[in-house]
Amino acid sequence: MLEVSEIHTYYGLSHILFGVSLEVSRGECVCLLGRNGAGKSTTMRSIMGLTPPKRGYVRFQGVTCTGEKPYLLVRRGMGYVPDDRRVFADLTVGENLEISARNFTEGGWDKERVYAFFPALEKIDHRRAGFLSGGEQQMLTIGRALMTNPELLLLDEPTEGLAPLIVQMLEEQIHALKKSGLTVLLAEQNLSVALRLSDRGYVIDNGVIRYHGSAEELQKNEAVRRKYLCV
Amino acid sequence: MNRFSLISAFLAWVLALALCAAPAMAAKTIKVGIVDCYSGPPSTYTNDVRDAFKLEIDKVNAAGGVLGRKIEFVTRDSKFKVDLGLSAAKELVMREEVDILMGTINSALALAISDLARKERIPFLATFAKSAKITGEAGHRYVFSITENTALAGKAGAVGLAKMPFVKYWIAGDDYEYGHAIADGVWENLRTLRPDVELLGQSWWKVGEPDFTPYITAMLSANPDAVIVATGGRDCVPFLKAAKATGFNERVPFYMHTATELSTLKPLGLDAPEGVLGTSNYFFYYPNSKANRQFVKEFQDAYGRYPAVGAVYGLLAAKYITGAYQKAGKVHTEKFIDAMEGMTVDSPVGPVTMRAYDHQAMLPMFMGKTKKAEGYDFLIATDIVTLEPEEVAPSIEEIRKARMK
Amino acid sequence: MLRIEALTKSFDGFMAVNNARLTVDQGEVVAVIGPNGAGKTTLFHLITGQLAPDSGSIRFQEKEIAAKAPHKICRMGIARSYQVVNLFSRLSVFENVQVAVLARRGKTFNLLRPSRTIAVDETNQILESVGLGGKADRVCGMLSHGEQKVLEIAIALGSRPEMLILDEPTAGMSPEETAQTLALMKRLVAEFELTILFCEHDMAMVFSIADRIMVMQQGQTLVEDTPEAVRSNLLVQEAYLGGGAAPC
Amino acid sequence: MIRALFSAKTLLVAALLLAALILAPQVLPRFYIYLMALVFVTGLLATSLNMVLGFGGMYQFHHAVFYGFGAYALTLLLTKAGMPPVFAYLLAPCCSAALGLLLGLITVRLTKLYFGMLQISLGSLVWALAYRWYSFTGGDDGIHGIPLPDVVYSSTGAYYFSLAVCSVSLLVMYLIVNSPFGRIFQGIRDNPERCRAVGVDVHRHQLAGQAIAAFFAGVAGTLFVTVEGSVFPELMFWTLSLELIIMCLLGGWFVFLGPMLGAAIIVVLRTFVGIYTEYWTLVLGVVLMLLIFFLPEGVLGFALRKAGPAQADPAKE
Amino acid sequence: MDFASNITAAALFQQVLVGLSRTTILFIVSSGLSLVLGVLRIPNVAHGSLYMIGAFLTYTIAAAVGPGAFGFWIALVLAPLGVALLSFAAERGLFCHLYEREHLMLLLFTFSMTLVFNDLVKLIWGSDYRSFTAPGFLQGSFDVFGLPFPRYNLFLLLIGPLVAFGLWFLTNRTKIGKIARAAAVDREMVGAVGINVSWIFAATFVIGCYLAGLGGALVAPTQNITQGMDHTIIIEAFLIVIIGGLGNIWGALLGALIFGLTDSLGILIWPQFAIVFPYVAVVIVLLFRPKGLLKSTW
Repeated sequence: MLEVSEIHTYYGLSHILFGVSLEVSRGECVCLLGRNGAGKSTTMRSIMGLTPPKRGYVRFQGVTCTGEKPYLLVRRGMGYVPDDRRVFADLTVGENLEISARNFTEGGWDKERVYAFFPALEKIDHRRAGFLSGGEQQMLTIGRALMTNPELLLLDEPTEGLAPLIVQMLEEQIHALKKSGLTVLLAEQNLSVALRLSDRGYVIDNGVIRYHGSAEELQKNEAVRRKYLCV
Repeated sequence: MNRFSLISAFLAWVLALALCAAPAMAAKTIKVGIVDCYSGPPSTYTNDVRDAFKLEIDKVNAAGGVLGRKIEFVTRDSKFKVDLGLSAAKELVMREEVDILMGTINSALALAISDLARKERIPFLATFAKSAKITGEAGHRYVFSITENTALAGKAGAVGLAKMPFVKYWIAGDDYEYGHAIADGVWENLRTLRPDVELLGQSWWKVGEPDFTPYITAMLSANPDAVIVATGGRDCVPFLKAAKATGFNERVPFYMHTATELSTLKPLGLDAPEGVLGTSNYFFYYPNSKANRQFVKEFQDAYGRYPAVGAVYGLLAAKYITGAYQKAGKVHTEKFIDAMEGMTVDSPVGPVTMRAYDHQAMLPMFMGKTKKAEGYDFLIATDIVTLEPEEVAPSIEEIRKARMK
Repeated sequence: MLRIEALTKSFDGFMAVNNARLTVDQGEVVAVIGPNGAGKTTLFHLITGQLAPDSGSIRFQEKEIAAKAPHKICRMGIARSYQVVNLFSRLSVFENVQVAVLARRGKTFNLLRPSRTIAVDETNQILESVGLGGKADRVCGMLSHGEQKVLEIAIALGSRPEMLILDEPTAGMSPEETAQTLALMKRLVAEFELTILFCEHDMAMVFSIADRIMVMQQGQTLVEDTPEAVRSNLLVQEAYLGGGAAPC
Repeated sequence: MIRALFSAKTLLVAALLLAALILAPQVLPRFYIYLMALVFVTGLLATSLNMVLGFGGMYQFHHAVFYGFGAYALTLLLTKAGMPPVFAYLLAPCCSAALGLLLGLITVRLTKLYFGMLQISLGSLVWALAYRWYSFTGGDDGIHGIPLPDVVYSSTGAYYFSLAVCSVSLLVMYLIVNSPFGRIFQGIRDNPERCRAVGVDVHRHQLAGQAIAAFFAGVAGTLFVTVEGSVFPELMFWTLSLELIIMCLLGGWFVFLGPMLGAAIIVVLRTFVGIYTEYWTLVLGVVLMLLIFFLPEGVLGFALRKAGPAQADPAKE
Repeated sequence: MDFASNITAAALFQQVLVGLSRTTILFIVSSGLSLVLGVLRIPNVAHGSLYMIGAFLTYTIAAAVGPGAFGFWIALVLAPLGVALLSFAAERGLFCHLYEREHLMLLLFTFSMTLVFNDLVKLIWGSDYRSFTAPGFLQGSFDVFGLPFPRYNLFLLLIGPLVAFGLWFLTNRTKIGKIARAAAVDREMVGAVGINVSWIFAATFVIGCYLAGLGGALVAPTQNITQGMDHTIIIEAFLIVIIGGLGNIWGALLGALIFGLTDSLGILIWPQFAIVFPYVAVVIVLLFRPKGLLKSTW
C-alpha cells in the first residue's frame, strides 16, 4: 500500500534521512522504532509531504506521490497524527473535528463515530482545544485524522509524554483501529507499546534503517535493541 | 568590506550619470519651467493654470513669439512634496536652464523655490500658493505672486463679514499654515472693522480629514452666530457635504474662502449647500464682460470644460511674461524684472497691475453666496460683491513692516 | 551551588513544572531525565531566566536568581545550550562564539575598535577545544547538525560559566559524534572545573557520565539520586516505559 | 585600526573613488554635482537606518523623524539661537540622538511590528509638533533661506561638505558595525533570546543602537539643510521612512554599502524618470515588486553573492 | 477661552454617536486588514489603496447606473466585489508565491503595490477629485436632543453591527471561517488534514480586501474621492490593528472604538489638539499592553 524507497530528506542544509526505505501492506500495523532524533518524525513528515524528500520516492496505493502537497495526500487516503499533537488551539473540540471531515462514505468516520470511539471527547465538545490535557489532545488529533477517513494512518509517537494509564487506553484504541482494518504506520520510542501493537517493525537510527523484521524477531533480537534503542 | 561593492556602486553611478547626460538646450527660445503638483487633489487647480498658460502661449507663438523667440515650457510633477519639487526646480534651473520658473500650489515649496530663485537670480512666478509670506516677509526681487494670498483673502472675508450682523463667531479650519493664516487674516481684520465681535472657540482638523460631522456637531453645540471656515481646496468638498448633511448651513451661516469656486462646487453638483458665503478671484460667469466671455469660449473650445480660478492665474502669468519681455526689449532677467514691476495687463477680470513694491498682482476679489441657478447642474455664486484690490490688499506699509522683521 | 525548591510554572493551567526540587553541587555532573513533555526544558528555562516561575526558589551560590533577567543570570555564571539549535544564523562560527566572549568581557559598548582584533585568541581557543577550529570562517548555517550542536556548547563556553546547562547535547548526533561530545563534556569538567547540568535521552550517555540523576515526570521531581539507585528504582521504570523494560 | 579592516586593494579603490568624487565638480555640470550631493545625504540617511534595520534587526519604521529632527535642530540653532555654525552643526545630530534615546526608551520593550508601529505613532506626534508649532518651526510652510556659512553656500561648497561629512560618517558607521558593539548588535538581530542567554543586555544595546542611528540620521539632516537650504515637516513624515526602508532593501540590507546604492538608484530614478513621465512611482513600484520577487537580497547583495558564493556577509571581509 | 462651555450632555451623546459611525468605517477597514494579517501574515499596506479603489469604483458605477437610490445600492454591492476581484488576481498572481517571505519583505512588497495602484488610479480616473451623493432618503439629518445627526451616519451605525455580525458568523459559524482560524495558528497542520490551504488563504485575502472595498464604498458619499485618501486610513487601520492585537478582528473592533471615540470626543473637549488624541491613545495602550489589548494570533 505504501512504498518508501531510498528517500533523502533535508532540513535546510542539514541532511536528516539517508536513503530510508520501508513498506507497509494493506491492513498491517508497522512500527518505526528509534531514539529521539533518529529520524522517525522526519520520515513521517517526508511521507506526508510536509518535508518533501529531495531524492527517492514515495508510492501510495500504486501511485507515486513524492513531494505532493499534503492536502492531496490526505485526499488520497493518508491520515497524519503529528508527534507534537498540534491541535487547532483556537477552535473547540467539535470544530477541530468538523473542519477535518473528508472523504466520507457510508460507514466511514464522522463526528458521531469519533465521539463513540473516544467518548471522553464528546463531553468536552465545546471546550477550546488549547485547554485540553495531553491525553485529550492526543485523542483529538487521532480523531481529527480519522475524520479524514484515511486508509493509512501515520501515527507519530502517540504515547509521548503521556501518563501510563492514558497510554494504556490509547494502546487499546489503536488496537481497535487496527482491527477495524485500518493500515497504520506507527513511529514510537516506547518499545513495549510498539511491539504489542505492530506486526512488523523497522529500526531507524541517524536517518538510516538499521534493521527490520517482525515483531517477534525484534522482541528477540537483544543486540539490535541494545544498540539502537538502548533498551 | 569589499572592493566589489565599491566597484559596483561606482559603476552603477557612472552608468546612471551617462544615462542622463542628454543635452537639453534648444536654441533661441524662451524657456519657462513649471513645477507644480499634478497628482492628487491639488491637480484640480493646477491643471487649469497649466492649460490656460498653454492656451495663451500657443497664441503668442502662433503670432511669432516674443522678440522673435518662441516660448516653450516644461512641467515637473512635485507630487505635493517639497523635496521632490525643490530638486525638480533645481533640475529645471541647472539642467534645462530655464529662463523663468513658475508654479506650485504648495506654499512650502513656493517658499523654497523662491529662495532658490533669489540664489540663482531667476524670476519665479508663484501661481497658486497662497502664503502671504511669498510676497510679504519673504519677498525679494525675483519672486512674483499672481494669485491672491491669505492676507488678501482674509481681509476680503473680513470686509464682507463686517457688513453682516453677526457677533459671536467660531473659527474652524484645516490645521496647517494656510488654514490658520486665512482664519487669522479674517479675524484680525474683522476685529478692527467691528470691535464688538466675539470669538467663542476654534476647532482645527487635519488636512484630508475624512469625516467632518463630529466637528460640525461640536460647533453647533456652541451655538455661534456665524462660523469662519478656513479649509484648503481639498477639504472644501467634504466639508460642504457634511454641512449639507447636517443642515449646518441652515442653522448657522458660515463663510468659507473658496466655497463659491467652480472647483469646489462642480464636483458637488446640485447637492451643495446653498447660502454659503465665499470669496474667489474669478468665476467663468462673472464678471460678465466681453473679455471674460471670450476667454471662457476659447478655454472651452480647447479643453471642453469651464475655466476655474486657476485659469486666470495661468493666463495672467503668460501675459505678464510675454508683456514684460516685450517691454524690456531683450531677453535679460534684470530688465525683465524691471519691466514686470508696475506692469498692467488685461484679463477676464479687468486690468491687473503687478504692484512694484512687493511684486503682488492686484487682483479683485468677488464675494458671493452659493445658490442653485438655471442652466447649470451645479451651484454658482450670486449676489456678487466686488472687493477692489486697493481695498483688500495689505498696504505697502504693512509689507514693509513685515519685511523689516 | 544550585538549589531549587518547590519550583512551579504553569501555562494556561497546564503545570509544566510542578513543585520541582533539585540540588547541584560544585563540580558535579547532574543529568535530568524524563519522558518528553516532562518539563525538563521548562525547568532549564526557569533556571536561566527565559521564563519566570510562578512560585518557588532558585538559589545559585546562595543568591536568589528566580525571575531575574537572563543576561544577569548569565553574568552570574550560568550558561546554557539549547535543545533546538539556536545560533546566530547569519554570523560565522567564529563570530558566534565571539559574541559570547565579548559579552562576557563587557566590551560590548566599544564602538570603534575592529572586533576582529578583540578576543581572537580566546575565541579560537574555545573553537579548538570543541573541535571546530578548522571551520571558524564558515557561516554557521553551513555546518552539519552535529557540528551545530557542538557550536551550541562552544557559545555557552564563551561565557566562561561556572555552571553549564546543556539541553540534550547529543540529540540527533551520530554515535561517533555522541562519543566525541561525551569526551568533550568529560574534558570540560576536568579542565575548566565546570559544573554541568544536562538532560538527555541517550541513557547510555547519561549513565556513563552523570554523578547524579534527577528523574522528572509531569513536572515533578520523581527521584533525585545516584545512577545506581535510579537504575533500580521501580518508580522510574514505571514513569519511563509505562511498566515494562527498564531504561538501560 | 583602518588596516585591520580594509585590504590594500580596498583602500586603493576607495582612494581612487574619493579622488574621482573630489574632481567631479571640475568636469561635471552643476546639476549632477547637486544630484550627487543629494545622493550622499539620502545615502547616509539610508545607511544610518540600515545600521538598526539590517544590522540590528529592529523594525525602525520611522527613521525619518530623526532626520527631520536633526535638520530642524540645525535650522533653529542657526536662526533662533543664533549659534555659531560649527557648534550648531555639532549639536544638531546630538539632538537627534537624544530624541532617539527618548523614543527608544519607550519603544525598545516592544518587538518587530509592534515596535515599528509604536515608533510610527510617536514619530507622528513629533511630526505633528513640527507641523503645528508655527511660531517656532514655521509650521507646514517650513523654514527657507536658512543662513548658512559662506563655505557651504554655493552648490560646490555644499557638495564638498556633504562628501566629506558623508565619507567620515560612513567610515565611522563602518567601524561601529565591525566593532564589538556591532558584532553584538548583529547577534541581537539574529537571535535576541540567545544573546540574552550569553549575558547581553539586549534592550540597552538596542537603545544605544537607536541613538547612534538617530545621530547619523541627524547628520544627514544637517546635510540636507546644507544642500537645500530649507526644512519642512515632510522630512519627518512616515512615508519618507518607508521609502528609506525601500532604499535599504533595494541596495541590499545585509551589505554595508547596499543602502547607499539603493538611495542612489532611487534618487536618480525619480529625478530622471520624473523628467519623462509623471508616472515614475509606477515604474518604481514595478521595479521594486520585480526585485522582491527575484532579488530578495537586493542589488548589491546579489552582486556580492555572485562574486563570492561562500561569503555573502558584508560585515566581514 | 473656555473649553468646557459647550460640553453638554446632549453634545457628548451626539459626539459619541458620530464617533461610533466613524468607528464603523474604521472597523470595517481594519478588520479586513486584521484578517489578512492574522491568517496570511501579510502586513498589507495596499489595503488603503484598495479602500481608495473601492471608493472610486463606487463613484464610477453609481455614475454609470445613473442617479438615485438604485445606482447607489448597485454601486455599494458591486464596487467591493470589484475590489475583491482585483485582490483575487493579486493573490493568485503575486502573493501566493510570497507566503514564506519575511514580514518586512511583504510589507515592502505591498508598499510597492500602493505605488503602482496610486498611479493606476491616476491613469484611470485622473487626478481630479470626484464626488457623489447618497440617495435622497439618506441625505439630510434629524435631530437628536436638538443637535443634527446625519441620516447617513445613522445608516453607517446600522451597517457596522451588521458587518460585525457577518464577520462573527463567518469566522465562528462557517467552515471556511473555522479553517481560517485554524490556519492562522498552524497552517501546515491544516494542510495535513486535507484542506487546500492555498485556497483558504486566497479566500481570506479576498474577504479582507472586500472589506477594504466596502469601507471605501461606504465613505464615498461623505467624502471627496481622491488620490491620497489611502494614506490616512492605512496608518489608522494599522494602529487600530496593533492596539487591538494583531490578527484579532475583535481587537480591530475595540481599537476602532478607541480611535473613533477619542477622536470625536477630543474634538468636543479640546478641539485645537483633537488630532493628537488617537495617537496618544495608541501610545498609552502600547505602553501598558505591549502586545495589544486582545490576544494576538502572532
